[in-house]
Amino acid sequence: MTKGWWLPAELRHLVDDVRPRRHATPEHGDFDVEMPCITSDALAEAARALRGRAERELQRRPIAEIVDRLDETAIRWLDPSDPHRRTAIETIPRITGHSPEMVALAIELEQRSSRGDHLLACLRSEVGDPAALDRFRSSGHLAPGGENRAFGPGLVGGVFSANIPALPHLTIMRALLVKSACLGRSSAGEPAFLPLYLRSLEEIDADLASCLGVLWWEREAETHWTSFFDETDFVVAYGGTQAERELRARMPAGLPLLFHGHRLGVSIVGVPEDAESRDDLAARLAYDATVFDQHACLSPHVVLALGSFDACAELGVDVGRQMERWREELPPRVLEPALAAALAQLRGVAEISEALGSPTRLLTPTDRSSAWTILVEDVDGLPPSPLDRFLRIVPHESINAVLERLRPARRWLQNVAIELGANEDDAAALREALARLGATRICPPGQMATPSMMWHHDGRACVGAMVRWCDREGSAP
Amino acid sequence: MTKGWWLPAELRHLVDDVRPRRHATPEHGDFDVEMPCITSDALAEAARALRGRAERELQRRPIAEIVDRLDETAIRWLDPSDPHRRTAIETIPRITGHSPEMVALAIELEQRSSRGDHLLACLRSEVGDPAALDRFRSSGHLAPGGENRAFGPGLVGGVFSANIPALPHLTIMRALLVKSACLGRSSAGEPAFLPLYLRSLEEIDADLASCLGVLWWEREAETHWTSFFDETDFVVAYGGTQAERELRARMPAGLPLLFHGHRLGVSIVGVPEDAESRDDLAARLAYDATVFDQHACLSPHVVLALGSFDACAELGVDVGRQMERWREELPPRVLEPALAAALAQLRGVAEISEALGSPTRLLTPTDRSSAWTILVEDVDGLPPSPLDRFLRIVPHESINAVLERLRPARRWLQNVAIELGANEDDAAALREALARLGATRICPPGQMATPSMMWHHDGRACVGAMVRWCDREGSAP
Amino acid sequence: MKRPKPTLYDELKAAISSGMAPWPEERFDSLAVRIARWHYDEIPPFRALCEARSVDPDSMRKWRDIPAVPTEAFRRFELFAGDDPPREFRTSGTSGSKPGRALFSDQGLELMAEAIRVNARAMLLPDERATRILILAPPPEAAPHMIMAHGMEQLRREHGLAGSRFLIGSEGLDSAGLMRAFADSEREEIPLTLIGASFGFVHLFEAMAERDLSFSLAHGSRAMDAGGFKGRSREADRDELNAAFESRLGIPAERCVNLLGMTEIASQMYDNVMRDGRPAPRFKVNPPWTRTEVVDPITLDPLPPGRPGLLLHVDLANFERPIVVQSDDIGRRLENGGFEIDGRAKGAESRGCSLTIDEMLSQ
Amino acid sequence: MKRPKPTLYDELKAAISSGMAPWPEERFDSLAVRIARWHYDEIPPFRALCEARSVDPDSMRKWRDIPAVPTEAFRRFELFAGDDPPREFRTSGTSGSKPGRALFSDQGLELMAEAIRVNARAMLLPDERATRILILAPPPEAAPHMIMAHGMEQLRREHGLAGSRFLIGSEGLDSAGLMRAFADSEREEIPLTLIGASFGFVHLFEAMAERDLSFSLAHGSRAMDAGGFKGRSREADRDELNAAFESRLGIPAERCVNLLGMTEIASQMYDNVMRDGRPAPRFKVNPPWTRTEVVDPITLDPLPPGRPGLLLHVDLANFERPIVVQSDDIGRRLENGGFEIDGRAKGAESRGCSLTIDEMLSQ
Repeated sequence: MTKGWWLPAELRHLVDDVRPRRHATPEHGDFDVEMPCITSDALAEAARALRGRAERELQRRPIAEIVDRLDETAIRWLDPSDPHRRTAIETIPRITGHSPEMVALAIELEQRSSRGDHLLACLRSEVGDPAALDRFRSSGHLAPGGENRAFGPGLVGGVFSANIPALPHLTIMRALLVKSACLGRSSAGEPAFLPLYLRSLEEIDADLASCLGVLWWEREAETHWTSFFDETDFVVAYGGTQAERELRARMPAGLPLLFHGHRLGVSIVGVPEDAESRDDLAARLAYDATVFDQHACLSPHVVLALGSFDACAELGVDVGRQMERWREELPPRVLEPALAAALAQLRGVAEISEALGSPTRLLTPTDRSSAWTILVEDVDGLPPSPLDRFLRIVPHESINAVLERLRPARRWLQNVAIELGANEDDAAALREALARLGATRICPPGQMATPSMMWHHDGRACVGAMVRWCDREGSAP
Repeated sequence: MTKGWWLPAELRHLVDDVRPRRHATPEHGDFDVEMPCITSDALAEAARALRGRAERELQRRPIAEIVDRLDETAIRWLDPSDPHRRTAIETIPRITGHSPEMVALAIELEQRSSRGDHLLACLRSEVGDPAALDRFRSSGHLAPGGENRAFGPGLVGGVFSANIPALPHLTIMRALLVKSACLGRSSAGEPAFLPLYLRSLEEIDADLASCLGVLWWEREAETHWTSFFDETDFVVAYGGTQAERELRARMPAGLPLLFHGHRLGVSIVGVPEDAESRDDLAARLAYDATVFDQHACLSPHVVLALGSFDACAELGVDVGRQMERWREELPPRVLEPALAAALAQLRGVAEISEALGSPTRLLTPTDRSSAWTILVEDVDGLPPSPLDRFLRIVPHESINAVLERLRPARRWLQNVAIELGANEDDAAALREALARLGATRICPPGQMATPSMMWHHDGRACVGAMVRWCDREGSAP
Repeated sequence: MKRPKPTLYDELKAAISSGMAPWPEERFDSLAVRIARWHYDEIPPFRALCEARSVDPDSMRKWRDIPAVPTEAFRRFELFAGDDPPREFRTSGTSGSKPGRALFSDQGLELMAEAIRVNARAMLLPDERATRILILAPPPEAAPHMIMAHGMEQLRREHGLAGSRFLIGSEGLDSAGLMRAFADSEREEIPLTLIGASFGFVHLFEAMAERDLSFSLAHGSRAMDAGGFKGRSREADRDELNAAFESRLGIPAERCVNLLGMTEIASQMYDNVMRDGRPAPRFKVNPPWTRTEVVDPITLDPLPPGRPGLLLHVDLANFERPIVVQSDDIGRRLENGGFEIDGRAKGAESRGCSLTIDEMLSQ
Repeated sequence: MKRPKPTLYDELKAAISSGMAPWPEERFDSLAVRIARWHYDEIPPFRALCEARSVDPDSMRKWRDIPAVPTEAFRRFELFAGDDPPREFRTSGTSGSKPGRALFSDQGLELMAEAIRVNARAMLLPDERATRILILAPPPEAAPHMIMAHGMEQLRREHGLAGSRFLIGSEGLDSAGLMRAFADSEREEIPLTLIGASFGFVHLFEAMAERDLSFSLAHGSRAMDAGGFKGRSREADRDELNAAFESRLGIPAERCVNLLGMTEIASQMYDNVMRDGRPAPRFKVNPPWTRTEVVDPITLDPLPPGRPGLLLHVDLANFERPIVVQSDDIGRRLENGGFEIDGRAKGAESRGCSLTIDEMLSQ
């Protein structure tokens, strides 16, 4: 049975027992994942053991060596014949409903940005001199003679959501980049990837892997959360507003938390007049809304287009055609009934609007399948997409109108893809305005799903935020 | 009457009324400070107005210009004839009991590290390229073509404690360094300095000052706290454990907080054998325990000495002599009865111990005044000092014994002054061990009170932590 | 002129009044099609939907030919074929979004009242025993747009003994009054009918558990809870709620009925247990002027028993509003012909870190 | 041999038993000096302190010649001149630090009992009215090291009507029992004496305010609260507490006495109000075998009335332990000869961001 947990060999006895947890996807039916049964005391013991391992094992290792091992792991995951990769691609679709092709692409994209040079660039960006994690290093910022030393928090607690397939290893990597142990609580919704990743890391470097673990306990298991928070030094968590509320209510005051909540991506484009440019743009817009089935915090919910309704409708037709192409190359998730029902509501209303002559154009596959939906619509506000390849295209008269629409959503704004065409001055002004508004990443259409390790996730220095500094100042008299 | 609050002229009408608040020091008797009466709605309005000012006023200013203005302000405060400085030196002693000489020294030390070059060095250390606060700047860390843009949080809420005289402007400066407004709640214990600082800034640059304010409300005024937290984007607070608990209980989930809690400084020294070296060391140990009357988070509580009890006692006599010298140059705070009572308890017990023949040596001024106390003692654990120039000297056989004593206090460890004498290898190993343990600053004795702006206060990048990033990634296809 | 041929309304009303016996399929289809044709003329968004689906009035022969209107359309369009001035009920709606609106003329209200009357007598009051009706909801004066309060008030007025009343005021639930009423029922042997929102009962039993309170209500007491547990309170198991009715109030499971009602339709579907006098099997029962189908959400094709799908309701008592309504509730058809509603779908958990509508609106 | 000349103990006990009339200064000094000389021989840390201050037994002539022992010394040293095996009481202490210890022989306990008896009769029970004594504290069995519980038990045993009892059990305060007792007092006209920690009463009145409860206790009821509000609960004004006694229980301010007691001394100082039968002025009264001085914390010189200073207590009933004890409480001498205790000093707030002892120990 696929394992939904992993601990280093010497700690596995802490898991008393295992039990299957059943996942049902419309496509594949039932599928069981082995979940751990662990007492809250054993959880605390595991946490302490991992922190202890990190103190002994990670502190003495040069950071460059840790980066090398993570690089080797990424290289393995990029090899289509790698057995763990193959298992992930077989397994995750049976849990999440994503297609194997999509899972394979997710692994590909995520591991490409997990290579050693990216990790080092991230450290240089957020920590400065990576070697300050190894020893006191002379600092260019302090007065002459000054030295810096950087430390991670000790044990990073990860709380994962059933997010993008094959992403949660990012938190593990970030913890290792500051020489910290990491104990994660996997999401019941996708517990399979991390154990596979940790197994591959174990094969490459068992000592490194011995500082890591991933477990699971019920959301209501209060004593488990207490053990978890009592023993962790820094928490990195993913989830929605409700999950954040619950987490904060449980956490002791002062335990630092980096919470990656839900976010909004949008595309802002000028509608090209010539068909070829329009088709090229449409391909990239469609790709952005296809990758990860639109589940990433970077994925676009809506295309805010500069152009008339008719121009947008033309663009919509092109995007629809491209969606159909991606549907074949990267088959979509088959929706659970509740999500399909929500989609049917939106489609039904759009159908009525369109028939009433409102500026609305609903585009769906010819077989009316739920595979994708394009809704060209002169709508009020900024309704988020129900996801799973549902993309609105909304016409605008001016960049100001675009910004006014985005303003109320500023606190959720994450990734903005921009392609205005020729006018680079407009684009520069728009980038500045979006950055002020709250966007954390700006890229061209087609690249929304491929942020680098150096991108400031949610606008934060996620690795830098975990660092504690010790500075040596002053000189002997 | 000395003012305990300040708002830009156009917002002063928001304060309905003022009333005197009485301070009593044993030295000077009663002294009234004018405190503001403001409704919670008006407080919220002030906060919004300050944020709005910052959006209009600070965003358009080059960061270099903001730094220049802060530099000019520091230069004024360093001028002994500056009227605001003179008012501060007259006033603050009547509120806090610190001597005028000590307040003057505090201003001198704090403003020296508030000069423009220090501020820029801090930005370079924690933000990288300061100009990223002005516009998108090409990044050396992102893939080629990548650009970074940095923003502050908008409105920083400052919650000050009655801490070191003349320090709270640090939070104001940090907010301005990320082009953010700052609204502070002053401490009832020392509300005088910030209004004076803001007046001097107003004289230099009224537009800059118009983004700043300092007010006060009762600790129990729940609706005021609600308004304050609802309107601020980032909170920087100072205080003790109880204050932190109260603050966190009041803050909405997700509002970021940088809390500077109570911390422990220590000195670790080898006792020099020759009298001259010993006296030189003693002078610096005494100075560290004298500056700010030992109230800084960096101040030493205890000298952990490598040497016999007798050697420590000799050192103690020397330190006592130096304390007496500093007592004249920088007269001590006159203690309130409750603090004097606590001191009398500690002295009384030490007197009994010493008379019983325990390894204890109590050194006080010959007039038994509370001006300073040296207690050479082979004590268990690491009892913190009651402050106000009370310094323990504790003998140790080895560096390991020193580290073992510090271990239980690791989470409070802040500043460590080290002077072991000749053995630089030992010193390097000790620095590394202390850094791992949790120390955030290491310096030679005599320099504990003079951290730079580049020092990571509490081990954190206090300016960097306030920054939100927007990254431009990817290139047009 | 908007008024239909009087015969259609009268015929429908008479049919509903005739009781709970199954109707011949032809009668149902004939009435449905005649109402839909009228709607085609009077409700432009419905006509637009028909046109989009290439359905014209003449091609409608059976109710299955009538396009289903999504509940979401009640938020976006005015869907009303009746007389002015209408009475308006509203869905509670998510904060930030427009509420759905259901408009009623006096005639429409009368028809709904008849449907409520016939249905309640069969499903909630089959023993025709008079009870004191206590309603854990605000009274209609306080919640004029809440269709549930309107229906409950009818039950109270028509079937309640003296002392029947609403227990939610401007200060929230009158707990003290409720506890006194429980004690009175226990002592005076007056049976109670408790009516309220499901999550309201969950809160009530939590509060009673904290104070370790329980009562043994008079024999003949019963409970009807409406709505689910989703969103407003922690998800609670139906069994758990029924167990609490039994342990805290002495009402056995076969006297606890759950009701499916929606602002967008005029009729409700009760659990069978009170009618059948036994606690299991438990399923929802359609009164004869309604149908509920479990369909594929996208194709709207009926699904075999056991397969989860979208609930599509046909309600002829919805007379002045679209009678075929496509909900976003998920349920299953049972082998015995009844249906049941699923708990909230698990889907939401796996939506990734992209913002969802609920997330954004709940801010 | 540790036992003093029997005459000293007997003489002291007889003097205490003689009542509350002021003693000639000579008698006080003579007894004090004789006890201190005995302590010089039997309590090494006390002798060490004398030596450090260059005081020898012969040079002690008045109590002012006797060095004051800081309360902190009760944590660090064994300070006991009596017989073994001693009974041990402890200060509550800050977590992490050693508690202070006060040791008593049987003889010492007897002396303390006599002091309590004489003092309480004069200051708490001047009307000699029998009351039901309700004690908001754990009973001595549950808190064998708590000197307060020991003294309260004596009051209960010697002065309480049937039904007098301790109300804090392993589950915390028996609120229900307490409310019943209040109701009984109101109904049956049995006066109560309420005894407890000051912050305990604050909590009690907060809880009663939440439930809007109040009683009118039988005439003759009274309250004694001990300790302050510092640390354990929010600082509350004495006036506020007295107002609550009046409004929640009908006990007027002149029947509410605060008690200053410390583990390190055997006697207590009561407020004058019950004795004097009027609510103001309010001050602490020393029984004649004790003195309390307000002194400069560093020089220990007496301060003029009104100036805040350290409280230094002389307690001859402390017989087997140091009789001159230097506290860290701050108070003021009043013009009328009594003294009062300040609230917690404001000093702590201005201690900068350096770690303080309390901060570190409270973690």
